[in-house]
Amino acid sequence: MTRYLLNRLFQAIAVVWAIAVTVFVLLRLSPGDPATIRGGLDASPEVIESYAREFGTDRPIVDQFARFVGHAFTGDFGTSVRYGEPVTSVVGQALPHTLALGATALLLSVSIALAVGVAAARRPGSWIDAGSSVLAAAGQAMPTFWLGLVLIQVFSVQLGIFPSGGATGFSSLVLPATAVALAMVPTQLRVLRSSMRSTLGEDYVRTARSFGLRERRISYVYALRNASLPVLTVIGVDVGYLLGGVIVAEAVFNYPGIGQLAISALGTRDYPLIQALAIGSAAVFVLLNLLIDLLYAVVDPRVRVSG
Amino acid sequence: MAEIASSADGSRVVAARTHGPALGTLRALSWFRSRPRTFQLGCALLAAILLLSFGGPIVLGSDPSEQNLSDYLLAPSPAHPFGTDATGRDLLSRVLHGGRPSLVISTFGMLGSILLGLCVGMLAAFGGRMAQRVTGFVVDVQLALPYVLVAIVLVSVAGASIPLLVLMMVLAGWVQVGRVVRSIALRERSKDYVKAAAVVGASRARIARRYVLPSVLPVIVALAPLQMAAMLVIEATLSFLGMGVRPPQPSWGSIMLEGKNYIDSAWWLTTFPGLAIFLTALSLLLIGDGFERAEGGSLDRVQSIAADDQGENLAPVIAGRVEP
Amino acid sequence: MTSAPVLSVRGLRIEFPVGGDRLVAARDVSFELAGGECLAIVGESGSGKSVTCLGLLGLVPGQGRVVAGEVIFEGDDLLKLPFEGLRQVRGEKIAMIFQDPSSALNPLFTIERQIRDVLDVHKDWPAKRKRDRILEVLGAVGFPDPARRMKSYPHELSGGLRQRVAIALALACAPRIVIADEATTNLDVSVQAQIIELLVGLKDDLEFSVIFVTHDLALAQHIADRVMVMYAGHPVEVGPVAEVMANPAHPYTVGLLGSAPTGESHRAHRLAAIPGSIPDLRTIGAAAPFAGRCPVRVEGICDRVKPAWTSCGADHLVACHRYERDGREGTTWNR
Amino acid sequence: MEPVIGARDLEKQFAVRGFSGHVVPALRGVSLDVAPGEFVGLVGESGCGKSTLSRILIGVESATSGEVLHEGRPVETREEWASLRRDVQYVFQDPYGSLPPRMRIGDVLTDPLRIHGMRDRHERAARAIAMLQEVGMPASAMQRYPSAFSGGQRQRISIARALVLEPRVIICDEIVSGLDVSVQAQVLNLLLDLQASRGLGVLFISHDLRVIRYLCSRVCVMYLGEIVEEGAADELFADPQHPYTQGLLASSPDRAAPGQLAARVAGEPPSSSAALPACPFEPRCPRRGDVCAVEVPPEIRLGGHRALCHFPGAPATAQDARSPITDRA
Repeated sequence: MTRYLLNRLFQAIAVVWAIAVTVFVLLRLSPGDPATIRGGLDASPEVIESYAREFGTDRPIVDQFARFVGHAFTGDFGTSVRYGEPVTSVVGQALPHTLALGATALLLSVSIALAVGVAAARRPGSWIDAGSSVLAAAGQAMPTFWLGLVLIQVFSVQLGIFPSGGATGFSSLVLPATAVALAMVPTQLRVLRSSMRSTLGEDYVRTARSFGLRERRISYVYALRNASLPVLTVIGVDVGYLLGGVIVAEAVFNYPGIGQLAISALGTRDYPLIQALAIGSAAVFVLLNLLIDLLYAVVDPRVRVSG
Repeated sequence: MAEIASSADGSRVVAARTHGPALGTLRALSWFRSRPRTFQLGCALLAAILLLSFGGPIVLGSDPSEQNLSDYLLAPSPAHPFGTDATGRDLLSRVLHGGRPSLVISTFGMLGSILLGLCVGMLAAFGGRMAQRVTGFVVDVQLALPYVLVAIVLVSVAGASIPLLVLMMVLAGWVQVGRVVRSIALRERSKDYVKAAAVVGASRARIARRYVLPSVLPVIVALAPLQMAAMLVIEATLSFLGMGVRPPQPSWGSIMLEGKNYIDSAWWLTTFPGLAIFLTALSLLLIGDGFERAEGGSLDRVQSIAADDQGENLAPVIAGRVEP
Repeated sequence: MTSAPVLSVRGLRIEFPVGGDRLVAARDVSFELAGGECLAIVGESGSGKSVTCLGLLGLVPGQGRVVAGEVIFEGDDLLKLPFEGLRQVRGEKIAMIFQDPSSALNPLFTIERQIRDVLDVHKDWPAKRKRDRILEVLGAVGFPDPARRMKSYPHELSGGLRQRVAIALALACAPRIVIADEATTNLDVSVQAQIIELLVGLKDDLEFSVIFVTHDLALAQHIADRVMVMYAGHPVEVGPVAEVMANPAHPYTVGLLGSAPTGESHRAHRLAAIPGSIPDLRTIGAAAPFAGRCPVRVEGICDRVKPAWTSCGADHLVACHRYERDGREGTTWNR
Repeated sequence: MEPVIGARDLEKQFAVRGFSGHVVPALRGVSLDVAPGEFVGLVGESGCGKSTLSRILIGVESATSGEVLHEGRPVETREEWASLRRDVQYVFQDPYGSLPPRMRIGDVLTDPLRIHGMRDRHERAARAIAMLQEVGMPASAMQRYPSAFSGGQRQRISIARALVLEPRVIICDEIVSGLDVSVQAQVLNLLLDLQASRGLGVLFISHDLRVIRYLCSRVCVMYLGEIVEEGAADELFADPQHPYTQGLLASSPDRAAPGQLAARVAGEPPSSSAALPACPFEPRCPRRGDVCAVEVPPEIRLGGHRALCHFPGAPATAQDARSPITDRA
């Protein structure tokens, strides 16, 4: 297990590294550079050159990358072109909002998937089973942003219960988190329902039943623990979709998080900011997946044994 | 195969494929009628949407970009069944036109992602150790990047265009296909029939193509509509974020982007294109589910296949298991 | 072995819906089980032997249902008991041991916890007493060093030890009947011999009755007092095991004995295989179940009429038209 | 007759994952020959290495050391393996996993011929159909998929696939253990018929002594990667020398008198990573002496029959053979 985790850690670092290189190179290949944009249309060559010197874009690309990596290790991702502040502090201001949104959405989606998925798997063919299929299909067919717009229309414009945007405490979190969560529910729900169904057909469930254990206990203790393993995998894989969903929701609800930053950074060729965001999201993915590996070991004793 | 066997001395072999094309159509028809009601509904819905998107504008004859400022933000009425937008354009005709880029991009995106995913998945399952490592790594890298962020980077590099959007669809979708394919192929590979083929002298490529691929294809068939539904949603999302097809060409997502500004006064601007996306994606999901049910599974199964993959990663450390 | 029956099953019928059809997995199964007795149910795959056992406790999987019959245990018909009542019988009065010890135990829980869960359901004992009971049953089945190793997980044990744990689980509440469903099939012969020895010993010490399901007639004679042979969902012959082995009356039993290798070379004795394979259970209908493969079937009768039980010796019954007509001579087709 | 396939001192070690660098021996110096027309039985319990051995013989796995012989010559190059596989084929245990689920039987049977260069497709089909009929299947099976057949029928088809290249020896790995007794007898008799009609040799791997006894003229008994006893079937079954063979025979339901199945072999094979004593059977042996743990047992010969044991010969009385062991468990 230790060896496995070390292996995974190496892999994780390699993934983040590869993403850093890719994004860095891609950005340098793109037309238009930050110095020109910062300088504006009628800036003199000298001004642009001085900006270029300031941003470091006048150096050879390998050199730029080396400097970037060197600084990144000390936690310095450069200065945002647009905001003129260190990227870390720009991101630092937006990050808590995004984390709150992402975590709430994840929690919400897992709760819904668990509640509905287990109930559906226990009673195949029942109304709750049919209802869970409708929920899954609707969640997959409905784009997050439209769901967000509908939520705004109903709960904000018509009913006025929740604010339509901004970050003003918990009430402003409800609608965007719901939109993101409902987009993630279908996969989790389907995977849980399917693994729960096959687990309920396992021999040891039959054994438990033959010894008179209560159905509720069999479902929620014996089977659910086994059935939750594939769902963990799905959550790990879907981190990217979660982040994607968060970015979209932020745009719909004018929520001041990472997503808003990313979209505005696009317009201004804010290299340092885009780089930091790409690397940051990769790091989140990698960390969450390591965490899930550890969770696996907690849930399944067969994984726990050291190799 | 039929004619080979019957022309050899096996006179008792039934020639199974002697029917003509007419009989084939009849068979397809009876197959269709034996599908679940939901599948038939999905097909009908999709056919209607395709017809309206590609044929509707011709019949209607109206120009989606024709502005008429006096018709500013009209609510749905017999003259404008879907209402009008802020520049007085007829929303119905815009929604009908807006289907084209969405459908084209998601179709090609689906095809591309399936093709790429199929290749990578088979390579991951049947390639050498190196190929497996590399593909695993590439998959991880792709998964670590949210597709929206990838789109942001790519649009900033190359500017939005239909080929680029298709490329982004492929990037957003191939991993899912690849993981499913790899998962099935690995499971099949561990079965004895693969060893049996090796024992009669079949090469690894031959085993992958002739023996294992037929087991992968049915799942691909069920996955394709699912994949296309996802593409449709992603395309709309990107358009909505302003990274989609350029105006004046409308697309469902970009119509909704404009509509967002009038959300508290003109509900129809976001509702109708939203419904269009929803119904199209839904029809695709119903079709995928119908295919999968023909194989005795369900969409649950298709989506769960790759989730068992974690078992592959952890297999070597599971207690007492010995690596040959 | 002469006491009143602890269990008496009459006319059990179990059906599974398949498409629009109904597949009859067990038809008209009747038997009695005396106290301390071991009854073997022998048959090949699809004979309905396992599903019959599951049916006794209302455990028929999936869409399957017990549609007729009664299962009398301690004065109650288990099939008519409310679910809670049936649940109380499961594990406490009638316990099961399943075929595959590696999948029959929950992989995520320790041995101790799995036995404790069974005790928790049925016994209102203090924790100390439960712990003692766990150690006691593990000791009884020859589980080494139970105090320490009861904390292990199933995957840490060998196949034989897992099956010992499964037996300990069955014994936890001191049941009156233990149903062993192919309990030794997946074990190596040397371990199988150990488990059989263990079961026989425990049965005699603790005085429970056993229903031993197997496909191996030769194995059945080592543990059982009586045997019921099943084919395609139907019981076809029932009697004392030695008597059935020595004087099989049903052509299927004859064929089963004839096709099992007996420890002789083919040069000395060629096996008489039964032609064909098990029929589709949906197609049997009113016919004698073995008619399709039977070398001595009575044309015109076997494929139309279900045979009734005929006595063919002391406590020995057979359901066969040929036997009814020609006696034992008529059914010994390959000797 | 000269053996078609043989093994000389095959060793196979599996590396255990982890820091320890443990290796676990699966085969420890196994030698074996199979001649055309000869039925050799390889019997042993799960984990004894019999399947590993068979897979090495056909080249699906490779040995750590030792050689596989084809007509007396070591097999090394790709071409030599290919030529071995024309002479030796393999039938797998699981009748459900060993046929490709989405290929017609006709394709399954003709594909090997195509791989081995038979160009004419009519010829291929004719050969496949002839093979099907030889194993007792109708030619109409060519058009159908494996799911249309029962376990016994699939095993016949697997045998037909193995025979379609006209090998002289086939290796049968537990091919009847998943089948019902009545069907098992059909398959066993089919093998005997093929021996008679084509002079086919078979290496028959099984855990069931009764089946081995029925089918084979020569028997190898395997325990933890070693052949501990080998000899002509009649001799070996009449007068087993190794206590493991004796234990297996006593545990086999038919041999003992009814009601007295003797669990003569205690415990179970050790888990793979444990260090083994000089004689690997020592911990479970009812006759073990002090020497067994420290000294590798000698090979004793009795006519055409050999065994690896310090204390060969007839078992001690049933009493002292049984009592100490059953309690150990």
